[in-house]
Amino acid sequence: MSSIVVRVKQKQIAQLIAKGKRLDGRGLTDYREIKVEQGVIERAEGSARVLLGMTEVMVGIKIEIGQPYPDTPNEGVLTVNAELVPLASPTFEPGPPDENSIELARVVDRGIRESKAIDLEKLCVEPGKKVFIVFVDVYVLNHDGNLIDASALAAIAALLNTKMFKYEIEEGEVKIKPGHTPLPIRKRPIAVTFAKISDKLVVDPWLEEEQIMDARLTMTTDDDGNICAIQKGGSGCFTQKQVLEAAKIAKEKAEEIRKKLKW
Amino acid sequence: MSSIVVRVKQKQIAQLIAKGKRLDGRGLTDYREIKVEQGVIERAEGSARVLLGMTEVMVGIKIEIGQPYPDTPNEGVLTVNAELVPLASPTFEPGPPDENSIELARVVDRGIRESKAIDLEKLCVEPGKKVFIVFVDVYVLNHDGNLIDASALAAIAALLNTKMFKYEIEEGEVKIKPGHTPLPIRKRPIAVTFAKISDKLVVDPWLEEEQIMDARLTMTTDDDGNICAIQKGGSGCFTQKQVLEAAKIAKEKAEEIRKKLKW
Amino acid sequence: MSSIVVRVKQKQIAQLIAKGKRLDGRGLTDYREIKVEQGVIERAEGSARVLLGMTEVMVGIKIEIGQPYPDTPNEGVLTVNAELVPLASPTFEPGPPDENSIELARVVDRGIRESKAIDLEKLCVEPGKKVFIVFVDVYVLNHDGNLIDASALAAIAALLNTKMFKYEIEEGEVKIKPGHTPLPIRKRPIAVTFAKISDKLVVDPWLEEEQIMDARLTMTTDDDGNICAIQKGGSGCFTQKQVLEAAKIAKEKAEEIRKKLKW
Amino acid sequence: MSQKLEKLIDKKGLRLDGRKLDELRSIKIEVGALSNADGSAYIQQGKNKILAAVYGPKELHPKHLALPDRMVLRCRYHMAPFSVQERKSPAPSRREIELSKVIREALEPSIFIEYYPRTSIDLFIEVLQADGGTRCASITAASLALADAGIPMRDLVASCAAGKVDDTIVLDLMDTEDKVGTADVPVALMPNLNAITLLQMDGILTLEEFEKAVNLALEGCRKIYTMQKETLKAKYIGVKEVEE
Amino acid sequence: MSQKLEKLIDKKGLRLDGRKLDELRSIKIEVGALSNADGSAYIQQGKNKILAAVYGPKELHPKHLALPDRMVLRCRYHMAPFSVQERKSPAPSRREIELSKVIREALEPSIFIEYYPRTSIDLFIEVLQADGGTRCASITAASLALADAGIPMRDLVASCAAGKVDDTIVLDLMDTEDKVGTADVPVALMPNLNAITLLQMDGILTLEEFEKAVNLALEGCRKIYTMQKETLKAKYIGVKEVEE
Amino acid sequence: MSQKLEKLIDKKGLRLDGRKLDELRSIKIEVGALSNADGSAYIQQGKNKILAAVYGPKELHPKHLALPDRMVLRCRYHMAPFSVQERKSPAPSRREIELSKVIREALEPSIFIEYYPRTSIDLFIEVLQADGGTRCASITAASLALADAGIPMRDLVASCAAGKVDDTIVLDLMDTEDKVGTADVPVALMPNLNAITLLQMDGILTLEEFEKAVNLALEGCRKIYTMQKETLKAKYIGVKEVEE
Repeated sequence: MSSIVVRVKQKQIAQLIAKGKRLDGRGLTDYREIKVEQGVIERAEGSARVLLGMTEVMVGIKIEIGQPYPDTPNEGVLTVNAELVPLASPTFEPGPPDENSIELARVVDRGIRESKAIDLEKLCVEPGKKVFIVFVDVYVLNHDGNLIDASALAAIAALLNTKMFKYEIEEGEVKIKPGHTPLPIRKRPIAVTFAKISDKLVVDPWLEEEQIMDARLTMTTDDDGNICAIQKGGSGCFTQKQVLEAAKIAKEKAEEIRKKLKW
Repeated sequence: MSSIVVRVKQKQIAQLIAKGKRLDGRGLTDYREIKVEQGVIERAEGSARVLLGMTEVMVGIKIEIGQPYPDTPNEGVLTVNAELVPLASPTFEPGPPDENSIELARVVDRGIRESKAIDLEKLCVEPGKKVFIVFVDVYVLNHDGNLIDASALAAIAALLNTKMFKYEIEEGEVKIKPGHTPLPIRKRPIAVTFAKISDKLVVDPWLEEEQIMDARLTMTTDDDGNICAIQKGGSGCFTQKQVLEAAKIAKEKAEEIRKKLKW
Repeated sequence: MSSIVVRVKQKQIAQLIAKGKRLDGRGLTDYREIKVEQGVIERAEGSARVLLGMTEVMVGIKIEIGQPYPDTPNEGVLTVNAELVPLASPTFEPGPPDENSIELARVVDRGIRESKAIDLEKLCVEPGKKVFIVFVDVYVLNHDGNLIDASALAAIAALLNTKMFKYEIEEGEVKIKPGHTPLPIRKRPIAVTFAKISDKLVVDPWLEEEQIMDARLTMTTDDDGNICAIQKGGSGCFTQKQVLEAAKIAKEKAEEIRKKLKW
Repeated sequence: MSQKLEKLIDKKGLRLDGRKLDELRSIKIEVGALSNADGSAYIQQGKNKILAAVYGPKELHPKHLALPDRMVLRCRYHMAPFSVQERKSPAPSRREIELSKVIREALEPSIFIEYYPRTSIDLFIEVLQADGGTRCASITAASLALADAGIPMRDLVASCAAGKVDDTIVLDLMDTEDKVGTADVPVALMPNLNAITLLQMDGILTLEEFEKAVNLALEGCRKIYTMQKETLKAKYIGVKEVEE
Repeated sequence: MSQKLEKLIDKKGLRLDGRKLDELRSIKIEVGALSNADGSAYIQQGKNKILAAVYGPKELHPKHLALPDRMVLRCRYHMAPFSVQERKSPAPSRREIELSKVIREALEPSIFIEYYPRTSIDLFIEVLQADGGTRCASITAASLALADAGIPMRDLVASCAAGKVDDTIVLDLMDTEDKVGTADVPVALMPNLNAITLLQMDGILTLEEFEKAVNLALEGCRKIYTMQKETLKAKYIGVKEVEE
Repeated sequence: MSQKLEKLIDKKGLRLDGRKLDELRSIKIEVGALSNADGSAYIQQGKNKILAAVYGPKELHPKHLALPDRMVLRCRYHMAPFSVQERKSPAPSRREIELSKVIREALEPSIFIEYYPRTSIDLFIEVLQADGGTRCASITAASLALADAGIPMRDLVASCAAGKVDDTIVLDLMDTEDKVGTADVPVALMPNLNAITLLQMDGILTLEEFEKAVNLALEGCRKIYTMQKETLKAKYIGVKEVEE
């Protein structure tokens, strides 16, 4: 599209939102259609694919034996990585993770970690020496806005789908045994992201909304309705009132979305 | 040379080849003069220098103690690396290996590995824990075309020249003893590379032939005349007939070249 | 400043030096005011801040347990790193160390290492397995010339200020005990740097002198007046006479500067 | 090509997954799966799951890399960390860099690169699950993605491997056959032009076995070609749901 | 937020360092400490020791990154290897890259970026010693460094965190409280405009606790704002030792 | 400079390899060994085997690095992985980066860099086998490669080290002497101009010992200078086999 057409459309999006409407017909706090498919990659210990409108994210879980962190010798290790793979958007470049993919991974990580979604103590094999490492790899396949919510949802969906191998310790070595047990999951953190446009908060912004938003606010809540992670992004600002309002909406929306997960 | 002179020369090269002739007087399946010098770097466990016309490649072998791969606990490790060092050509840049040097290393590696040239099981020191690692470092010193054949030849020549240190195991530690044994070599894989120019196959292309070739085909054969590695390169294509013809010529040429190696 | 003003000033600096004078009133072998502050970072095992006129360098020392080098199994490890952090100068770029910061770190390292300033044998915990690693991190905070002398001085000042934790070996593991002991320091190497301008040697060049110098010469001497490290830099040259003269001045200057260190 | 041998072909001449010696794995192809890319395709071949996307032709940055008389094709073959048994680091491995090169060189002969001077096409391939023969399946999908992007092409490129398993030449090796077998010969073909655009081999084959393997692989390519054409037809002629 | 709990608040309601629940740590701010930078500031907040420097506005290289209608703000938050208990590698960590982004986005709303099209400002932050709450102290210092560089601004940005320790909401967590506590809410504010420019949270809070924490953090920001203004006044009006 | 002492000089005053205290190792120099480079040289000094090649003068990319009034000399000193006892990673080490800088600065004074504004010369040095004193041998060879490339020069640069071994000052330390000895003073000289272009030292020397070492090293440089000139004469005057 020519840049004039783009600007006219952007103005239209902003004016509609000022009136409480959205170009695609959604209400300000409506999500696009959400599809969650768990168990899409047989070779991974767990996996899920989430469609949020045309935004598509795949998450695969791999589990390995490794060393615990020195300050948590009795706990397994959680590692979240996000790849904005270049086939997902003309704006994604091949290469090492940039600040956007690092922020995405860290926001997803924070939701899982702070809600204590995984019972990491159950992932200890030998205290101080051997624990399970859970690799959560977020793979963005098509970018049409709101990558955080899609990625966080795909991550917890994949974790709920994850099977750990059974093992026994033989002479200090871990021997893998037949059979699997599910990964011990306690909570299902859900991220809900707001864009501020025309001084209003809209939920689940699509790409063209993100391009004109002043700022972004993500609130992650757990099954008990507690907040476990927040991230403000973008070069704008929020009022105190907007922040508190967002927290309430996030809690409600998360409850709805949580129903889409098979446990 | 000015680019017009270059183009005239390139046209001449192509026209001659169409008639079954080459600018430097060789027949289509003739190699340039081949010189092999084994044992040129005293400090390396093995080494060789190969001249293919003006193309010059040095290979040095270093042997270290290290860990085996988990899936081959009883075998030593072969590692091939190629450096297109910038003094060899105005087109080589300093920096980490690019796709050309990686392809070169992997084609050389494949010939040695697939022909089972090295008896890797004899390089096991302590199963699953300690094995010999054989580093094959290909060092291109002057680039005048056909780096693959020169590098593969220098690599096997250096391996044939390699001496391993003797050792004994004392309390789980490897102690080096005086004396050396030769590296256990079973096969001598030889790579033969074809360029397709004017729809003909020419053997051992020099630099100016490479610049006008449609595509490249390398066939590596072992002492028994079996094929152990193939690599097609370049943006052109081959017919089924050309591929089968190349295999036959490669086997014959390899037998001739193999005679240049001291074992 | 415009480039004409700069050039006029540079000419003036050079002409004054030709007459044995300097723009800031110093004599050719005078240092700017030197301030040494030891113990500025409580969280580090040792630290110091040095001001050389407006040049400001901070050095922090961290001590960790790690492996010795295979060829010195009974000695602790000294590691010097220098960061030209971009807030110190408009000419410093973020990114991995460039040749200037590597040279700076290696010249500081050489003075400490070659003078045997640290008794590395006292840093051995378990021969061949566990030793103390001393990290010397040079952090340039404001660049107004002569980074080498400021950095070398801050490094030895920080080492003199360093406290090691006490430990005992329990079942092969290092257990940290309460209390500290000073790092075993035997010598206080001091670097003295000369710039050659108008064929004269000037000591402690400031930034604008460095910009017009032909070459740079650093001589590091120890408490006994022995030379322990030399580094020539820059694209000019020295006569034999200048080199020997510099050595003598460096020894005298180092004695004066050494008095500023608390031991 | 390096593990201890086990029986991969039973007495009836059937393979571990029940296939005959010259039988392809089940293949599912979709074109146009990704909304942002200019062209895209998804392939399942056995348990391989691979996405290919094309962006371009577009102006090339940095400009000094542009060529005055032709387009530049760039290709990145990449495996998802969860696509294989042991987690793969997302940084490109040497294997991925080599495969990016040979895949690019297998596709380039099919494109009229002289039609778009000074431009570039970026081809991105993501292996979401790997099951042996990913390079061939990637080429098959990538060629469709190029067609989906409307790039003018001489022919589609279809790709398939043959190999040696239990002393027998078989078609389209899956993961276990690839690892336990003794030779693998990936081939790519422009069937209408009878032009081989990819040929690699590792393992050990006599000249006769090699000839047999190449011929079998070429047959496989021709079967895959038929599927490629049907997929395109289904999208562009049958369904007519195109136009944005 | 993950270590075993110990008692961080005593019976009198005082914290480990003797502070009341809503009390800031002692803060010392200096402006213009570095001679080469166009603007600079140094902050001590508890044992945090942080330098911020501004270079620019200046022409942006490479030029294709320049924007026709606004300035580009770039920000690097970096920790000295000796600033923390275990030596930190000087290469930027993922945490440092994220914080560089959120700090930049906390300061950008305060700058009239449209005044200097096609230029850039580089903001460099070096944490010399870390004691909890470094991102907030960095924003406080960086905003002063921007003012010191003469960059036209809507308002200063003041930043402070609140959090939950021993089931109590407290202001301005120091290192131990940050590690042992159960929630941390860093906030940045342009006090004159009542605009929140940074908001993050990790830990677990009910909606009510969250509201309380935000309000307490905003109060902290307003106190820090007063100190920022006094520091600038002392340099530019009181002392009058300016002009080079 | 850090290993336990053993006897390196025997009662007759001869060294491990039979040399006298002020004797150079045997040196073999070849000029023009590489066909692609604009100039090249190969040196064997003891067991050192080193190649140097020069490309240029040529246009400098990227252009903003070009200087309006002079040429830019770039230098890469690099060791082959097999050149030393323990395999060296091919990535440049900190030592190689420092030596690239000091070698460049040892050669730059010899070149009329103002003759070729806006251009660059690339100097590549590859150590194929290392035996102590590689930086000096590299400078000796590189200066010849520059001459071979026809670069206008004030003088050749000859380089040699002296050092302290068994309490004695000796010339041109080989590997073992370098490692076991207690000081090493590499020097480079433009003999016709009496200009020292490289001076480094590590170890421990009194001022008197230092003076002695510098003088001995300078003598060594002058001897090497004679060999350099003979090599050039042999190629360009004696043999006359030039012209392509």
